[in-house]
Amino acid sequence: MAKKNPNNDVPVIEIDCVTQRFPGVVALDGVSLAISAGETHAIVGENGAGKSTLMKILAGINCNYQGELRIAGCAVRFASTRDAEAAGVSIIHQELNLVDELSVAANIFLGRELLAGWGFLDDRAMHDKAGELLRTLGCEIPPDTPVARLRVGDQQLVEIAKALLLENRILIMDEPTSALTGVETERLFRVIADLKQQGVTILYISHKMEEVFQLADRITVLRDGQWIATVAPAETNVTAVTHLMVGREIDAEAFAAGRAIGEEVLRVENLRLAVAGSVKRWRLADISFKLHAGEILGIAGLLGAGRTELLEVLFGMAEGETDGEISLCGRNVNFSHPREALQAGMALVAEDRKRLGLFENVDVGANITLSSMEKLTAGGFVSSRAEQHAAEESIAQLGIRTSGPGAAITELSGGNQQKCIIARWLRTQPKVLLLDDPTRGIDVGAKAEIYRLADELCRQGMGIIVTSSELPELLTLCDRIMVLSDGRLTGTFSRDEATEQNLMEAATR
Amino acid sequence: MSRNDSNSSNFARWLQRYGNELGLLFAILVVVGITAGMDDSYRQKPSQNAAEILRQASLLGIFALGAATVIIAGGIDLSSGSVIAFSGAICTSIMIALAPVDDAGNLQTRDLGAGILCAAVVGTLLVAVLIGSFHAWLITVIGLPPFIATLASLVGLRSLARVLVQDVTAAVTTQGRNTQIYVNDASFRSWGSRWWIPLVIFLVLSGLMWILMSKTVIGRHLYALGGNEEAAKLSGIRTDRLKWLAYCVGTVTAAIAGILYSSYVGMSNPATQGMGYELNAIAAAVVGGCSLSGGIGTIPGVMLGALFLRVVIDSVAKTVKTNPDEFQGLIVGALVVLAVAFNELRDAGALKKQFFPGGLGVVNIFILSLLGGVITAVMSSDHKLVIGGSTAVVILGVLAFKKFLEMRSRN
Amino acid sequence: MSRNDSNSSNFARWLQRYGNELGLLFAILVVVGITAGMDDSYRQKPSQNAAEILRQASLLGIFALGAATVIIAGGIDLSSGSVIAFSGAICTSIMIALAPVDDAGNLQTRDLGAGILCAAVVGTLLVAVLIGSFHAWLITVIGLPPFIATLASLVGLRSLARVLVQDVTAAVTTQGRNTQIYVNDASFRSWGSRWWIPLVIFLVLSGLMWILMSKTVIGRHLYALGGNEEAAKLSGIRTDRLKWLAYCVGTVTAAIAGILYSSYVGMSNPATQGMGYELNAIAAAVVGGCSLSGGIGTIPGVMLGALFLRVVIDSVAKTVKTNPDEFQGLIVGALVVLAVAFNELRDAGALKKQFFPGGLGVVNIFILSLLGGVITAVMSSDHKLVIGGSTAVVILGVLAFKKFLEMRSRN
Amino acid sequence: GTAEVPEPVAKRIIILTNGNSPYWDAAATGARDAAAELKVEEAGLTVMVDRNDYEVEGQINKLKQYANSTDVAAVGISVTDAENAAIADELRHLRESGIQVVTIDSDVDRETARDARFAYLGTDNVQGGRELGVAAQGLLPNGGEYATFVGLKGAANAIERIDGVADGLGTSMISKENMGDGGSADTARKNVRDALDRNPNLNLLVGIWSYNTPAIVDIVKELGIRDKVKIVGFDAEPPAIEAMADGMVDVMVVQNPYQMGYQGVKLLKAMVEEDQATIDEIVPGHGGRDGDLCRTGLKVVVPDGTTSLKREMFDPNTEFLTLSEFRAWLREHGLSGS
Ligand SMILES: Nc1ncnc2c1ncn2[C@@H]1O[C@H](COP(=O)(O)OP(=O)(O)OP(=O)(O)O)[C@@H](O)[C@H]1O
Ligand SMILES: Nc1ncnc2c1ncn2[C@@H]1O[C@H](COP(=O)(O)OP(=O)(O)OP(=O)(O)O)[C@@H](O)[C@H]1O
Ligand SMILES: [Mg+2]
Ligand SMILES: [Mg+2]
Repeated sequence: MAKKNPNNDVPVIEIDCVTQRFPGVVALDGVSLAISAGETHAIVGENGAGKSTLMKILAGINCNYQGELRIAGCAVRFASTRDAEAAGVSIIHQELNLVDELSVAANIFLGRELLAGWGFLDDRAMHDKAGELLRTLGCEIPPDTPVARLRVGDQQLVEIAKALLLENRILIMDEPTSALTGVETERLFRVIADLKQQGVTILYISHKMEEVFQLADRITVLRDGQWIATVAPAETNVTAVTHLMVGREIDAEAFAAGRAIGEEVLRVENLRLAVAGSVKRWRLADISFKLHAGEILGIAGLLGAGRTELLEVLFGMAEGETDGEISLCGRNVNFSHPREALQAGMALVAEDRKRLGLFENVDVGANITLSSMEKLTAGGFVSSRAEQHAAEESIAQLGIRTSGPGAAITELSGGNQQKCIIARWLRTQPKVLLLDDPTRGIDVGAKAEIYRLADELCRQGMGIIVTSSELPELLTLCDRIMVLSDGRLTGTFSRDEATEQNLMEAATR
Repeated sequence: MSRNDSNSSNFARWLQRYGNELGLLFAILVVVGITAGMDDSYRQKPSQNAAEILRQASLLGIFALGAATVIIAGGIDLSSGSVIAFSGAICTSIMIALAPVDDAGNLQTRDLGAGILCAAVVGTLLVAVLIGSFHAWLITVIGLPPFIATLASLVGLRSLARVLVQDVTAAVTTQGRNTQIYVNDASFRSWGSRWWIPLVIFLVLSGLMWILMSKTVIGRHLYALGGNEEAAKLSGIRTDRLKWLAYCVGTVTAAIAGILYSSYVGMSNPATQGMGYELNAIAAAVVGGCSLSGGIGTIPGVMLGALFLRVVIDSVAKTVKTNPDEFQGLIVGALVVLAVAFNELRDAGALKKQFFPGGLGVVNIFILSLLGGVITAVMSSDHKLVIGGSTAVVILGVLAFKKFLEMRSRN
Repeated sequence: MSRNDSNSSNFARWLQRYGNELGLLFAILVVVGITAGMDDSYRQKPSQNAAEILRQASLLGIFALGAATVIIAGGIDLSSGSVIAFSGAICTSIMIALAPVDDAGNLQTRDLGAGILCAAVVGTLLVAVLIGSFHAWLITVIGLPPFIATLASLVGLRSLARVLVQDVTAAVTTQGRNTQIYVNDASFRSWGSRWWIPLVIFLVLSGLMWILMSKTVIGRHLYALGGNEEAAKLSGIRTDRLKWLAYCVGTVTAAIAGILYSSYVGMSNPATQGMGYELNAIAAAVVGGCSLSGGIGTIPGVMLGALFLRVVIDSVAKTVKTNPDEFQGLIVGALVVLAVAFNELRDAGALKKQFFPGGLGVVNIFILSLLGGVITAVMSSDHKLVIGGSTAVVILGVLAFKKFLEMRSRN
Repeated sequence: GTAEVPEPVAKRIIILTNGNSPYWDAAATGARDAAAELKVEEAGLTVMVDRNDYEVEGQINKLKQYANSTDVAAVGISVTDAENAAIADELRHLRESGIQVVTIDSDVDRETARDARFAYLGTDNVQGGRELGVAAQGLLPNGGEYATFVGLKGAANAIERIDGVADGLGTSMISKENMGDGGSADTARKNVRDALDRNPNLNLLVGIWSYNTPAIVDIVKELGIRDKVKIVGFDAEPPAIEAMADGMVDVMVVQNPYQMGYQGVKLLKAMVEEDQATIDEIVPGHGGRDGDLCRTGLKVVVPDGTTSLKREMFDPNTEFLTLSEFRAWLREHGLSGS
């Protein structure tokens, strides 16, 4: 591992007046920052604040920027990721960047394969080394498994292992925990502590404030591509930092107060789901619960507990064979296609926004109106006036920040993209709204807005099921919380009973 | 934002949105202009030439529309050339099967009557729907990649058409097995030969497709399907049915083109008819702005793409006075590359772009010079070596200078 | 986990991993077995038939390797048919340009000598490298989709070859412009005609490609590039250079095949040589297990894929006694679909799968019955209608029953 | 090349051939020689050889293209499909718009479309086929089985030649196979191999298109069955000529594409210039029965030395040449094949 930097006075990274422009956006606007050796430095900011862009410059991915970069006092200008790696910078990307077809070991060593000479691969050595590395992360997956067969959390661990392999003295982590829950996160933190011990400089990006305050020596806040402040966690608090991030107060109101629970809208009895090719017969086993109008039901659980599958089964998307009874508003249903679910008054905001939600080839308006097109037709033809009107209405209703329905969806920040997708479903006027990890990778400000939106919808009489990897989120938002563990229902807690403690306990049961 | 500002940005957006169509229109005008300058037949027989180009562009455009629909929906249809041959065979087979027989026992295809013609067309289109449904089934239910499912049709259908034609002629005519079917009915013959009939069919189809793709829910859903299939399914879109529709549009338009081609040549000749046309249709769609990764493309773009290709081919025939057929591929290939490259580079700050980075760049400076030299050499009638050589040297000099500029701007 | 358990799971993993290759091997044996049963030529002249099939499979396999490399790297190469024609033209052009002239002023291509042959081969392969580099440049620097860049080559190169051949013959021979170039040199002629020469070249190339793809860093990176280009780039892999390599492998293998094809027929005839072969190569690669979305495929799979296609074609020629050339496409198309479908369904719990869901399913029950009926009808020599009709009815019955079972299991 | 000074555009005489082969290269040479020798340039004309690929549609498109050009004076065309009414219509249309039309090598259907062209220059394909059949019959008096190999089975000349061969052979030989290769030289070889494999008793192999004969020779050589089969074919590709010299080909029936090209240009030039004397020289009996046909001659070429074939077996209008005589003729016209 890297040696402790003997000269602690020269900052190991100096970012001097860096500006990055993209067509139509200034992603970074004269940002200057100095990071000292061995420090764990958190960078926070809203979606689109420019955090990832700054990190990509440091990692040699973005090369066309203005300004200067100094590593350990020497000016550098990385032309590729290789240059950055050679200078001792490695990065864990925000998005998963793995090759599905290759094995875990091959992915970890991608671009830096161990050779037995003459360009021939030394697969055995890579296999062994990869296994070792994964064990330090507390992960038991065999290194020759194809990555495609791993769950998202394990894939994230592979991504982390890939960055650790280089044993560089600067490590950038861009939202490494967005796909991890409790146990894995804790293991990762232990690894981070180890690295810190060895003097590795860590740049840590996260939207989860507890993590930031737990890990960071200093916190830098970016807003709209500008440097706002660098603070020490001891001298500030979460509210102050969020204020710096969004430029206004985020009130942590207790949402559930005064919601009136209505009649039952959804009842699930003995629901089971078989998975083809799985060792276990049932992926979900004997799940029964009810949902009422005006109620928010949370689902907690570890990665792979089956939360996504449960929502998918309800929405008629299950791959495998299902068994059990689902009744919606007193009517027995068994959806075989999301279309049927939609028509019956159900809506699902899926967890992987980019893969399962966005249509990057069409504009914001079309993204919003897609699922409710039928309502916007006159005589069989789409009325562009009605369409425009509907999109504008949704934009206003949800406070989506965009130049208008004609804007490209890719111009929007993650949180606003998420709101567009929620808007799409709200336009179908569902009775039951399923939100699968709706705040993943979304900044605190946008999160709060989504909470408020859910609360509002709930008050209007909608039944909502929400999953989340963050327990505090469920605790503030939900009337009741169900816990899944390995496809089984291991507990249901009312708002008053639920604590992080007993939820965790049920999740690992 | 001021009113004015939003107006000008609206205009910019409009330009951005229809940039491809405008670029194609401009390119078509340039090609026509150059051709008119180099050869006087456009000036002396404008209507005759226009009619012929429009007829040809319409024939290509009809099944390019189908190819574009499939491409926009995120698939690809390689079968159209064979569907053209197959539908021609089916259409003429139905005609001779129903045709009256004269006293000598010979088939009379001179005057078939509306009933038989109608039956033939309807039968052919029905068969096309079946083929499209089969593609959709292979792709959505069996899970074959569209490339393979339609490739199998490409090789299989032509073969089936060849065998069928022989069996049908053996069964129906007195002369026994034949590899071709002739139909001489005058009104059938007129469909593909009168220039305005394909044109009207093309315009009507284009209009319908334009309404379908941009004014109806189905069109919206097709774009969504091509853009992100999984998300489309999750958004409550019946993606399987949409694919069914798209592949049927692909085969039905090809079948219409097949009927018209058969009518044009007065027969069905499945061994060679429509051979390789699938690539023309795909090229027209892509030149017209469709992206092969799906979700992008417009009907007017495809119309102009087809027109552009035919104008270029006609221009080659007009301006290259020796062996135009041999030069055609070269020029069409070069222009397709230029059209699509222009489209790609339009957005991407073309002027600042590095065209010759690294070793690949150096090699390609030589390739482009060589190519330029060879092409001018083969196109000139005398002193081939001198002309080709000097062209190559000039191009080499210009590109090397560009590379020098690029390298300097790097530092 | 017990020792035993891990052994058996190792075996399962092995089966899973080589399932495609084993399936193909099995399919090849079945086809050979059936052919041997239906026709006695395999039993009476085994070595002769084996030699011919191996020669043909090797010729196809050589450029299928290139097609597969490009496909594994996430691209597609449509140019190989034209590269075959072009390289044949270049190779024979070099030969006649260097060939001695006899007293009467005629070219002597009967005995060219090793020097000229060497120069021709090296020159051709160099040109192929240039073509591949040009593709790579169009794709990586200009940003064209691979489909378009190589499609342009497909139409352009053949045309260029046709013009070049005429200019070269006009310049070199006394007879003036010619559309073909004949080369009679005995050792040149032997390269493609002796069955073992293509075979040895194929095996050596396969060996090299196998080592490259599965044992070296470059191969690993090619798979990564095809699997996830973005991830490969972010891992510091120089994806542009890899594409350069892949497209050059594509064109160089096609050029080797082109030289061998020209040698086999003793001439270059660019107008028709290698026409449509690009699709054969892609089909061989896909049947061999390559995925058109990239990142998946093995060299042994491609070898077996090419062998499978040739065995099937040979079997058609052996077992279909009348007009086998016309049936070939039909049977090849059907078998490609079956092979790829089998591969798709192998993993996906095929038995439980719904084959005829919804309306599309019902329509396709009819299509399959109709298709079965038509195919048996055209393949039988007498009572076509009766045989075809009854087959259709039987298939309809079976499939309807299957549909019934499926519907029952749903409820 | 393009010229800067606008000069009066030379009107084109177009010879539209079919496909790529030495056969058509010889026709092109004939046309060019005629252009040079008859000084067409001085008459404000220029000769262009265009090529079609046996596609009916392609041929119609080309004819339409000529009709829409302003610089086409005359067209000599090898008709892809005699029975096709669309081609005949298009030819009539050309004539109506003042463009001179003759057919070469392959004529339109003389029953229905004689008016579509002024005259026909070439050989009767049925007649050629018959001569080849007669020759084969002479080689194999005891009969047997034969196979024919061709590019496109539907092409007019293919059908006529194959019919002619069957006619010439009479009843003693049975046709076992007729295989098409779509113009691909290596498929042509595969077809020969497959036919021999399926029919071990074949003793006559007939090449219908020019490249089919070399393909037959290659496979027969490889299988070493020359003693069992006779090889005959149409036209004389250079490899076929060499193969005959090597004793691998028994008979070639050779048309005279050079003359078709030469006479075609000569006749068309005369028609454009309304030079009745030359027209009469080429088609003396025009107006009378079959007066619009100009026979360009048929050659039966046999190997030097012993052959069982005799001059008297053939039509008196057919030339009977040994290989060396034939080669001398080729050399005289600067041709490599015919
Ligand atoms: N390659 C690019 N091209 C165009 N715009 C870009 C590009 N990369 C980033 N942007 C834009 O730059 C801005 C900053 O993006 P960046 O990814 O750095 O945000 P972030 O702070 O990491 O947000 P998040 O928390 O959502 O990850 C955004 O407006 C984004 O749309
Ligand atoms: N034991 C298992 N057997 C088979 N497949 C599994 C198993 N565990 C997980 N998977 C698959 O892995 C995929 C990813 O699971 P994922 O981690 O998203 O589960 P989850 O409970 O929805 O978790 P979360 O919603 O927190 O991400 C699922 O689609 C599931 O099919
Ligand atoms: Mg980010
Ligand atoms: Mg999930």
